[in-house]
Amino acid sequence: MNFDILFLLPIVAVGLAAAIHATAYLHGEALLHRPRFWGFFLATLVAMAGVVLAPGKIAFLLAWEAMGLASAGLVAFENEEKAVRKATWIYLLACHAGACLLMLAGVLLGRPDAFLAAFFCGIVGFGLKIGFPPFHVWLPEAHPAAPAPASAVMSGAMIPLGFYGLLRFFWPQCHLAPYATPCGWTLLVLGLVGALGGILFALPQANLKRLLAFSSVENMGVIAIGLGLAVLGWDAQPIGALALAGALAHVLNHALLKGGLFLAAGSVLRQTGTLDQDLLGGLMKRMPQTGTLFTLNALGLAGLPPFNGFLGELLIYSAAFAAVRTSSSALITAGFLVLAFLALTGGFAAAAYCKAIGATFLGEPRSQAAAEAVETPRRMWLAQLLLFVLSLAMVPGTIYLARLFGLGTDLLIAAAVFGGATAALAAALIALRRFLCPRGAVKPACPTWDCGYAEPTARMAYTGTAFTQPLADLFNPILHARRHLIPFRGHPATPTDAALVGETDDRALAGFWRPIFTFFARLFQQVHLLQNGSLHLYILLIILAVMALLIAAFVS
Amino acid sequence: MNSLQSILLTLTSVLFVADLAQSFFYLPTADAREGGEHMSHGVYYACLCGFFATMVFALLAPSLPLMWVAVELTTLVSAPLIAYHRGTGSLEAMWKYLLICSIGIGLALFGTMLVMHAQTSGNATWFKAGFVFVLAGYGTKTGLAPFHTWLPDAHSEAPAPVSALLSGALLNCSFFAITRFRAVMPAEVASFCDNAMIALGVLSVAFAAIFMVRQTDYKRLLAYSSIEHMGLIVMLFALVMKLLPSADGMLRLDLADHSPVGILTLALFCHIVCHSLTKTLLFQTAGNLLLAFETRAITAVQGLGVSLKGHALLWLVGIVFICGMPPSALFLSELGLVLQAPLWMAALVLALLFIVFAAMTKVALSMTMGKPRARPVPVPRTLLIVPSLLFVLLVVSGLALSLLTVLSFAK
Amino acid sequence: MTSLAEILLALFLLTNLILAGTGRLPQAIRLVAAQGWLVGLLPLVLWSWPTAGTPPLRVWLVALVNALVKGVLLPSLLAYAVRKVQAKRELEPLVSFRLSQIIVFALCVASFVFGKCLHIAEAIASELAIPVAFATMGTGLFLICSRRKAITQVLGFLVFENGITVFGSGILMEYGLVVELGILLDVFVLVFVLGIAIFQINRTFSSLDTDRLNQLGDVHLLHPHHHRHA
Amino acid sequence: MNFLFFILAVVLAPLLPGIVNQTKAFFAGRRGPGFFRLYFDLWKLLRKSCPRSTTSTWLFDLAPAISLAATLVAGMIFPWTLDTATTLSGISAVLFFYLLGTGRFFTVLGALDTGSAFEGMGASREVQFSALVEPIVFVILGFLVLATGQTSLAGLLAGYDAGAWAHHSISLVLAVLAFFAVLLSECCRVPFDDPETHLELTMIHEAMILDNAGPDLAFILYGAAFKMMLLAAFLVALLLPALPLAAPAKAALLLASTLGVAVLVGIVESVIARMRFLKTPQVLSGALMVAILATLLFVLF
Repeated sequence: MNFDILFLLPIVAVGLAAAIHATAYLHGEALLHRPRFWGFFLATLVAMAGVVLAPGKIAFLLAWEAMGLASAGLVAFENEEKAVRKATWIYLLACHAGACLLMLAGVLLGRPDAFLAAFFCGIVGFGLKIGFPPFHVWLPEAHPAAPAPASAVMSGAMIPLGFYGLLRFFWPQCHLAPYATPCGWTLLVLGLVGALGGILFALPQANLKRLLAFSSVENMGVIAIGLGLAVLGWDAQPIGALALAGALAHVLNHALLKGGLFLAAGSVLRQTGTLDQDLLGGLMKRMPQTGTLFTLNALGLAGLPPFNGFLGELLIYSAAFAAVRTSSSALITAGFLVLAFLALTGGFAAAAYCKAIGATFLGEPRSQAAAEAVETPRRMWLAQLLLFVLSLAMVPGTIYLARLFGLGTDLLIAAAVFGGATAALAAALIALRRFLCPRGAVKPACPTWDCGYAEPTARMAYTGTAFTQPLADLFNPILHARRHLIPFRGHPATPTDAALVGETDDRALAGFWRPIFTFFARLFQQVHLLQNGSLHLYILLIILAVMALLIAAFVS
Repeated sequence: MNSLQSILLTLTSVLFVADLAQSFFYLPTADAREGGEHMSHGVYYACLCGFFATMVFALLAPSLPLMWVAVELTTLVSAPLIAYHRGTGSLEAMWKYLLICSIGIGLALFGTMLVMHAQTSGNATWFKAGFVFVLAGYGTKTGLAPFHTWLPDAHSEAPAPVSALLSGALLNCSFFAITRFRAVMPAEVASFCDNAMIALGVLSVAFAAIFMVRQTDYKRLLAYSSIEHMGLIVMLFALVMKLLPSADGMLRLDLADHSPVGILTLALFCHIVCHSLTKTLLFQTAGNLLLAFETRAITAVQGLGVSLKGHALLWLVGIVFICGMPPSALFLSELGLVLQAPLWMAALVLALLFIVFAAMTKVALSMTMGKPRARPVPVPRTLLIVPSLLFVLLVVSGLALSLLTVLSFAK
Repeated sequence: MTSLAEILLALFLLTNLILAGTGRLPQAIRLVAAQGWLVGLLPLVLWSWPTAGTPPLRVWLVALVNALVKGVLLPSLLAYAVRKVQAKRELEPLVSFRLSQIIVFALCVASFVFGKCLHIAEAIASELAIPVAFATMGTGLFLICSRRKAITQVLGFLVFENGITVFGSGILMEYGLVVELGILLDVFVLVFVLGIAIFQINRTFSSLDTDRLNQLGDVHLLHPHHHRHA
Repeated sequence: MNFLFFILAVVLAPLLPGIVNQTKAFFAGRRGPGFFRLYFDLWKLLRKSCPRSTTSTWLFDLAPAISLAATLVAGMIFPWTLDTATTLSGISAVLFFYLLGTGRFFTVLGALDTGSAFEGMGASREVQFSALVEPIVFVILGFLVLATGQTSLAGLLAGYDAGAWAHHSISLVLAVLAFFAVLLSECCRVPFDDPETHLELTMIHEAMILDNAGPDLAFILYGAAFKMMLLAAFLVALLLPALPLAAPAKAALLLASTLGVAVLVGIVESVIARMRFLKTPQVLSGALMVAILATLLFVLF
């Protein structure tokens, strides 16, 4: 099977939209910095295209490494900030570690009976790009750090290239008999954990782009679920075809929609100077086009009908149903796991996007910057519109894809038709409402009622953090949110401002990778004693080494 | 004259010219900045030329003992160069350089005797013992761990052009000495010799990686990077020798040869040339940074991208290149090594190279990015001429080689 | 003549032992000078006179130059240095003199055992030559490792070098005149440069203790707040 | 045919809250507002104007209509006749529940659009409950797939023959129990939410619509009633075996039974009190366990 075109599409589409967006996004940048952005941006796109078009293993690895490097240049664009430099480093490490493992996988692939080893190397190597937990560490760091058009390209088009790699190098064998079980389960479990974990961590994030980054982890998880199911169920069609089609449709949906969302986040940042959702709010009024497009894209990505995101998930759900219907206990288990996890993920995703929309665009502005924001230049939201329109085209696109896989399309067509019916009915009801309450009657006249408070202010409103707090509390054993109260000081009659501040760090970074890195750094420092400056020690080392070599010579 | 010899001769000559030119720009500024005593320029240039001459002598030496004489002479001629500035550090570095290298070279002499004796008697044990001493001896000058101890000191204390020449040319010359001995080894000890070289190579990369983590001195960092690359080169060479079918042990460069040996040979040559050029670029840039900031502390240099744009570019790209990232040709050679090496070795080398990458990129990022902490003393633009030329050469050749590789392996 | 060779080699061992036990620099230099003469004489002594006849001019020349360089030139250079920098003795070696002697003695014994094990029968001038060479090289390295004064380290290096030369003579190594002279030239230049370095070290540190020469290293990294940089 | 019964369901839907309230009134010994109260309320509301706050945007205006539309379409695809032949076979149960999800999504956004603290709070709780409810629903769907061997919505609900029904009655009861919890939570009934409460802090669904009035409120109230109808119908269909009846008879039975479900809801509301907010996740996770248990029992026995 050849997946090239499928993965080239997002590169072109998101690349184009991001480029349009960037022309305005960079407007405030110093003139000298812009060529740097464009250089890295184009290099990234070229390298990504190179990954897909690479004619051989070596060319693939070359393009892969180049892609990481070029995009690291994008991440480092605003390197005056420490967080950006840290993110760049983490990203570089992730890219390079991935590339190293891919080289190893390349070595192993050439051997006759090392396919599984190669697969595991590959899954970690590509997983470092895709963002399987716990290899996703770079995503929540690098996405907020990079300029929005870069994040859009990276999240929308680059991350899924990991799946492209997996499909290109491992698909021909991994869905066959002896390998299907381990490979499929690996993908499936990674996908389940990634999907649920990603969205769980997305939920309490205050930084909009960090939220989107974690939700990318979720989306990649969903794709992995689809792939895993496809591998497991390839021999029990139509499970395999359904799941694979679903996964691939989700690749495209995610690319277009997440690209649009990141661009919108960029617009917000450019117009307000912050991404902290607790300082935003009320932007739907001030940036109506951006806000509307963000809402629509989020709807699509939450997988809700009538948008295309639903169709991809529908295919995966159908695969899971089909798996449950089989007689194989492994497939039944897989099916149930997928159903439960995907449903939970869907619910959380809806919650997370509600939060993102609500906290960023709805209500009253919570800061001066948000209050003074105005709509972006036209081309910035036109870029998002472009992606949204393309994503609508994915509705027939998904049906076409399903047909390519030889699947019945009733399911999808019905979903599309009734999705359309929803839209039509909604339009009818809106018309009815307009008829019942003419425009004059709905003129906004008063502040929000708020149960009788005379002067409701934005500070009373629910912030994004407050909105997600119940769910975040429920899952705090996993999230390990840091909360601290800034108590008021002074006399109770004239208190200073008090606040409850909460942050949810990435557990994989804080709880897993950092200790490992620190451990090795400490260990290495013990070895540094060998280079203590003493000539005597140095010469002793030489003598000992020569003796060891001599012994080896005489023993061998 | 075999391929390796001719390439090394060309490389050494190019580097000599580059460093000679850089010296013209570097020394006057350095004298003004460092203050204190320094060697007279006449002696410096005489030593530099002598250094070049002895290296050429070592590469062209007709017999093994004469080569020994030449390699020892390179030590003697280059030692005064290290102590160009008569500071405490440079004196110490020179002292260690002289003593450790001389002891190493003494071992090499002993090894040479053993090998020559073995050649007359044909005794395999003598060959083995001889090769051990030769490997230890010339390995000391090549900078193979654990014989490398002089290297970080000497490279960090010497003036930049000298460090560049030491790292780019001298290490290769002594590596060449090892290859000559390896070529005369009989078949029955060949596998031991190759294994020993692989062991030392891996150990070197490991040592370098370990010492690069949390390194605080950017010139020492580069020195350890040289150790790492010499380790890789020795490994590559050993792998080539393991696979080489012909008994004469001659390396032949053949671009159309896609057999494992052909690929590895290509990787070896590619690695030697690219490492030398990149390292020269980096050492020269490091020298300029030293002049601008008057310290080798990594923490003191920050925000080069704002304060010294040209140097930031050179430094960043140089480090990215030396880490073996595309489009550097080192990526291709390391890829070749990994693809052709035994699995355990490939995995180990990749892990170690990852550590190196992590350490070096951290330094590169913290130095080039952010806001400048200290305002650098401006350095003359002429100091950028040679590194910039090298930069262009590296980028162009890297891109061309990458393209060539992609095209020739696109099947 | 073989017995004479063995006497010479035994003398070599003796100088090694005394060197290990002495702390006075002038005496140590004299001992090294003695070794230089012995090294110079050795090829002549080991020459198989009855079978090969009178040695060619090359052998005489090498012996002469060897003896002159190692027995006269270098020791006087070092002695000059000692006088100039007013260093009299090696105080506080890392390994005490008594222990040093024992170690060197142990090295000798080990070399003999090792040489015996090697079974090098062919092309050997004297049974003793190889063990003595090993012992001398070991002594040289040991001296470098265990002494603090820069000059003692140079002496140690010379002893090490002598050991190698003894080995060469022992296995009747024939390099040719150019190489022999080249090696000698190297040694000479090396000691010359080291001598200059000693002067500079003495002037810079007001001492010849190499303890002052261990400032460059990576151990300070263990204390991240403490940076020493140029 | 199916559409006909859909229309009937549309007409009958406002009856359900009336039945619930009358049942509660009966248990409390009150006279109650009457079965048709909601019809009158809706009629009244449709004639009123829609005031709107200066904070809100188009989302607030459109959310009730979109929400209702999604719920209605979900009703449209529901197999009222419980017959695979007369309904669209390609309709997935996923579409059904995701349409309800779309409706909820817009309700929540509409609530957040007002910028009111109470509505934000209500929205926050709503998404929490619904997120936790989703896996229960889908595990039950999986169970249905296992039990019926079908994957379309109609197939799932039209389903199992009487023999299997008897044999797996225990797991079936468990599944129905779990789904009843879903129904209560989704329709904002006690013990998850109390629509009768007058304290905003304890409201969930009610808190979200504090600012809505006029036709908007009518849409919302009607939507809630219709959603209850749908879920009640689903519950009944879940319970019923494949009956040897004509399609109209089955549909009539189904609709009649939904009224019975409303009575049941009323009884539940009369006998237990609203639960503490922090306790509700436990109940929902309990329901999830029950659903999984049902499946396990089905698979193992």
